[in-house]
Amino acid sequence: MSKNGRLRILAVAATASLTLAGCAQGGNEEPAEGGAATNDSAAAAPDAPTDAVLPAGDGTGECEDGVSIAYIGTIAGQNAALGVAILNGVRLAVEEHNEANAGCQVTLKEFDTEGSPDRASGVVTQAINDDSILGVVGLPFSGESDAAGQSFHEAGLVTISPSATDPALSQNGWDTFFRGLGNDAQQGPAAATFIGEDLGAESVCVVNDDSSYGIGLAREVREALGDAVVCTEEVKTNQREFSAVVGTIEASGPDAVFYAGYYTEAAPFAQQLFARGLQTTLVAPDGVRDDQFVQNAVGAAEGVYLTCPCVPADGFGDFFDAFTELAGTEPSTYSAEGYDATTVLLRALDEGLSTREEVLEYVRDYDAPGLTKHFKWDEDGELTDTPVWVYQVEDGEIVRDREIG
Amino acid sequence: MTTTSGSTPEMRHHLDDPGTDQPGGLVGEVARMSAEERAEHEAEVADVVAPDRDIEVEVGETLLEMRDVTLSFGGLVALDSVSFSIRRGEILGLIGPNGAGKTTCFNAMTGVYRPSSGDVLLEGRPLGRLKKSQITRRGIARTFQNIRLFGEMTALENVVVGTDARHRTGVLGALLRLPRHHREEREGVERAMALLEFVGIADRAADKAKNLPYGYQRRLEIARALATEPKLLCLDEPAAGFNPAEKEELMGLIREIRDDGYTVLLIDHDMKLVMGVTDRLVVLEFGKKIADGRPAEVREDPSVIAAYLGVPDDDVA
Amino acid sequence: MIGNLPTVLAQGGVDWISFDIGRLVDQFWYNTVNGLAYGSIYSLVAVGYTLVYGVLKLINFAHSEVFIVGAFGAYFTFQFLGYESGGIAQAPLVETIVNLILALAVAMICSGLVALTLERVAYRPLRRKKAPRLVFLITAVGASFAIQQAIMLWRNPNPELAIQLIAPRPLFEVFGVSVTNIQLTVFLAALVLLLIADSFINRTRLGRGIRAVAQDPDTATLMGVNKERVIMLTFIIGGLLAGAAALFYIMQIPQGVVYNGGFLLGIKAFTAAVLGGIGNLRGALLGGFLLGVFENYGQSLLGGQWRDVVAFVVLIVILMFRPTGILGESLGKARV
Amino acid sequence: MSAHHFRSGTATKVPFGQRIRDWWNGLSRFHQWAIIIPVVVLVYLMPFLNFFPITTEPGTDFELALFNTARIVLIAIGLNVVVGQAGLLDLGYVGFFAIGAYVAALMTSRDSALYAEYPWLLVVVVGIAVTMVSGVIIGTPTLRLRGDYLAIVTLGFGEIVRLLADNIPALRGNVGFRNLERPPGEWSDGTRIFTQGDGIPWYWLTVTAIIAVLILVGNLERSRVGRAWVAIREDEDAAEIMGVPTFRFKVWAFVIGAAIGGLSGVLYAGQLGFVNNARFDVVTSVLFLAAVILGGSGNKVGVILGAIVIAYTPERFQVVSEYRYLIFGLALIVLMIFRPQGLLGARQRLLARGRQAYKRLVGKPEPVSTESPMKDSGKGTGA
Repeated sequence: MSKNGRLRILAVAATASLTLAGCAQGGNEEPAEGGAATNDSAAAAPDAPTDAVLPAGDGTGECEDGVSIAYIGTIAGQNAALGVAILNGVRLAVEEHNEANAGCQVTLKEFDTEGSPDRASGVVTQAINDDSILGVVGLPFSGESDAAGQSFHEAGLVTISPSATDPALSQNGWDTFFRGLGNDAQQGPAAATFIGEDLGAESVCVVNDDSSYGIGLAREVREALGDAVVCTEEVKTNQREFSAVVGTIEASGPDAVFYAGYYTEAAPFAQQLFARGLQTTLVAPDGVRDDQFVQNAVGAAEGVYLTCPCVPADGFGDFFDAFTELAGTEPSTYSAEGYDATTVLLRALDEGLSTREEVLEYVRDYDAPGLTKHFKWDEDGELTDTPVWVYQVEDGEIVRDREIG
Repeated sequence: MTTTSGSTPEMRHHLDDPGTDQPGGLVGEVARMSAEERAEHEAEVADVVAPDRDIEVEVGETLLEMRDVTLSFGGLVALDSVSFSIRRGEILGLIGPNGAGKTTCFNAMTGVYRPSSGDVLLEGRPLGRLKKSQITRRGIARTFQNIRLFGEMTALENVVVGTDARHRTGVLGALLRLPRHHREEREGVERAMALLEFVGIADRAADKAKNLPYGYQRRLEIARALATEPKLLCLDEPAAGFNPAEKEELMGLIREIRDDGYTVLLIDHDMKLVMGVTDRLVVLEFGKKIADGRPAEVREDPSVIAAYLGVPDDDVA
Repeated sequence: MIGNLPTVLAQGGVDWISFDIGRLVDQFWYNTVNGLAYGSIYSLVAVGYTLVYGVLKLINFAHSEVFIVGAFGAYFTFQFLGYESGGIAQAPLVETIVNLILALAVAMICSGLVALTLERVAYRPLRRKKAPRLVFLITAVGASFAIQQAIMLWRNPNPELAIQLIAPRPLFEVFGVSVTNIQLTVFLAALVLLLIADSFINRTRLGRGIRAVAQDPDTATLMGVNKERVIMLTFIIGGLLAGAAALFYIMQIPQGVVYNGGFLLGIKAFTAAVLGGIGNLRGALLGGFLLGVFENYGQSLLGGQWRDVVAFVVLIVILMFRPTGILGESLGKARV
Repeated sequence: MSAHHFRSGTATKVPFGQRIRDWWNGLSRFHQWAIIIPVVVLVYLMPFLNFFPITTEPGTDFELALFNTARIVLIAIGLNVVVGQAGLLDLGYVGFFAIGAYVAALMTSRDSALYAEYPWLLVVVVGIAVTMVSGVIIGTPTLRLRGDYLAIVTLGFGEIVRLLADNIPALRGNVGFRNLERPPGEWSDGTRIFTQGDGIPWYWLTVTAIIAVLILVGNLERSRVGRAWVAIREDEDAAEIMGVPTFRFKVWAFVIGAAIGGLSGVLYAGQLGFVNNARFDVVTSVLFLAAVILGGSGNKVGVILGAIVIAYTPERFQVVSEYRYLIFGLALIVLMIFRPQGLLGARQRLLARGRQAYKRLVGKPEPVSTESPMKDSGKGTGA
């Protein structure tokens, strides 16, 4: 293996510490002893709240014909795996809803932004010009959300993002923006605390890509880490050769590296980082938390920690099974968040609401638990209940480690 | 008095027929004119072609001077301290065996090559480091050994490009169609049309240059060069590929050009043509000048005979 | 208002570009080692540009796609041999080497075939028609585009999942910089291939034909050199080397198997060819290594984000001030 | 005007395009206007012809599709000056488009440090001016090169423009500028005329810009400037020797092309309301080039048609949209092999005064020469 001593110890310890059943059901394992670097234990996955509002509702939804909601986000473009994981959650929600509510058949319209901000503007215009769309799940990435937010605001079309984490998004005065998860002002400091306290790292290199998301998250992490930051580097979207960045990191010899970006670049970065035998621990955020990262980093992903304001879905029995059946894969990053966000919009339609204004109003006053957390937004569109988890790659699987914020 | 006057009056159509290289062909209305009208028309044409023709030209005053011009490429000396001068109003022939440096000499005059040492002076002023286009505007125009027309442009436009060398409309003037643009366009087109008629190819003015027969293309090059209103017209083997009859006509044309007040420098392999039309000859061999004088004198010069020994008069295909 | 402009520029001046000479010095050997390993790929690809340019005076813009098809060829060979993405294969050394050679052969054949097809389909008809050179370039751009898009539609816009046969491992240190097994393999293999190509061109009859056509096509034809065959040969040699480069590339960067993965690399290889003197095989070799190294020095000096800018600036500066490159143009004069 | 005017006595078949042209040339000025004006009116009314065979809905919003098509047409006209007229193969044209877009972003987005409430027209003027200056900056060093080398160097410059946008923090890289200001004006009910969602005003604005540009570029083409460009395209050395200051006119071609690209960039940025570094890559440059080559480099009508094919087809036929780059790539190859002059070849007519002079002398109207294959402007290699 290409791993250095320290990582291997981490990995071995963590492997030993967890009873690994590929897709642990029920999720009430015994908290086991942690490894060399930390003494924490892998936390149990939460169960679905018993009072969680589900897409099916009570089956009495009534609405006009032809109403629709939209998923707008990457489907086939950059970092498509992240988008598809969400989209499948959305599809599942709409399917379950339409099955249960004969009186309200909602159409799901899917728009591909290819994950790029410049593409998003045009696509969003298309969606806005489609009058049948009363609510939007999306956009998944911070950059595209940033680019398109004003248009939604002007059109009065409500959006619930299942994954965009840039804190600045809610500070633009867009009254149509709602975030279905914690932002990087929570993830960043949580990750920093994890790196500093749980991993005990005293020196950290922070690397970010050139997206809004990467830049914003790296800033949060750097601020929270303070003096522990020994080097900062920037990489580019689609970059594949990282020898200079790796050289700088090697020269600084940090205990840990935090990579703020998406998995497309993170995979070759991780591979090249460890290729020369560098001894450090890599921590990456939600944008990297995908099986594609693990596969593409060819072995270098092993032992990498992944922070994410997403809740492990393995405890949500029914959802887990239904999703696996529909998508052919297990729920991944933000699948459950996408499902929850869709639920909120479907509830609004079930009420018979038929204008964008009414749906917007409904979402603003929404106050009910979902699978992942309780959904009630403040005036900025931020949730109050925002869990952050850390996961780790073990034996090629992304496994929940503990809740960190 | 255009060369067209002698040719058949039949209508020429726009059939590409490279076989008929016969120059001339008076067309349309001109053909139907009475003798009087025709003379008047031709006088008009001549006026436009050579506006200065009535000015008394002092033949003998030096127009262009090559002063110790040396040109070498790497180690190869193409011109070795060549000096001669061209006098206003004459037809000077530049001859020499293949590789003697005739075209190089041309290129040195027109700024294609810069002399390694020595000067080229036009009206007493050295050309120095002027750009090719600036030299043209100072008054030297040329044709090319291997015809280089703007193939996709019509014959007329080719000539108008030449007249543009004297125009001063800038991009802004053209963009906004300022009065100068209109005036220059009108003058340019009229002059170009007159020049085409002068060289005898006006009937093909609207054809693309590349579609013209070979003989027409040669004439078009001359018209284009004349359009720049040169003081000195340099013709680089203008008769290459011509049959004797065509050469005869060309000689007539060259004389006419001279009579209209232009000074002509002529390169050709064809001794008969050169001897027949030039007032004076300069002979080059291996980059050196070996003779300079009237054709009759040069013909007798032993070094010239030696240089040309075994070289037939018309060795050019 | 515009009043902000000076502030913005001044702030920008401090901010967006800075020269970190300390880092350049610190990482000098690190960059040299990495630059040589990566530059050997540039060298191999550059040969294709150089040979075709030497013989046809044509920039084969689609050569980058010749390269990327080779990468896909190697990748699917890995798959065919039963390697899976994600992990690092644990096959015995001998088996791994045999498989790598197999992949090398497939990659070279794939690239060679694409290069040959390109010549036949896109360039030969134009040559027959004696088309102007600009037309060749537009065709080349079109071909490059079409191949890229065909691959994208066939696969998808995202990179193939990485497969790695050999795990990178530091072998030894030079000047305090560790050299990995992959870097050493790639560097040596590329060097060997380039030497073979060089001696082929200089020593064999066919190679002399290439040189003769490059120097003076008309005379060469008169002397009995079959020009069409020489042209075919140059495309094949260029293609084969690009295929080899493709395998070496995905050994270093397994995530690089993606439809547009050749574009930037192709431009850089072309820059390398121009840098060394286009039309000159040894120039391509030298240019590739130099560009690989310069690029790394540049990014150490200015920061990682300037890497590609460095390459483009090198290209422009060379074309403008010394268009014949370091070793001068012309394949014919390449014999030293 | 009957057939005997152009091919006397021969039975050669007259191509359809040729017949159209001859018919057109035979019309009087008055009749030509009588046709042009209704066509222009029809073009302006396009947004209301939103029905079956023409419409792009439900796939794409029809008005926006029209705007995008018009935008590409404008770009193609600009690039045609450089490639078609002057014969300079520019693979970095997207750089000028990008500069125009960035000027608009820097001046009208609140994300920019230079933001202020500029009149929108000023943004257009500044955008054009800045791209023209950058045209000079990029053109002066590069235009000494010819042919292939010029193409590669312009490609390099185009990429550098994009990478600078990436690397200079003030240009915000991938993050980009949001909420660009739009042209002023309100409908009678108080809503803004120019919004992101409504393509009609944008389309009208662009069509107006196209007409203005066509007139101005046409003026240039029918002047000594246009002649100089064609002469340079045909034989640069001969042009120089005939007294054409070739370098100056090449830079001018570059600058005028740049100005039009910049104008298009400003319009694009305004409609989209967002600018980042993503859409300014070589792929886009090649797409623009495809528009010019496809229609017929050097022929304005052809270039407009080419741009419409490039921009409208993928919006109209969603099936095509996925395959468009592939199709255009293949089309470039096939076209160069079988019809290097493009769908419509460049046509060459005598100048207006030349026609009169010719008619006076020869006694019949001029025949029109057609079919211009791309000419080689790359005989020499280096500088």
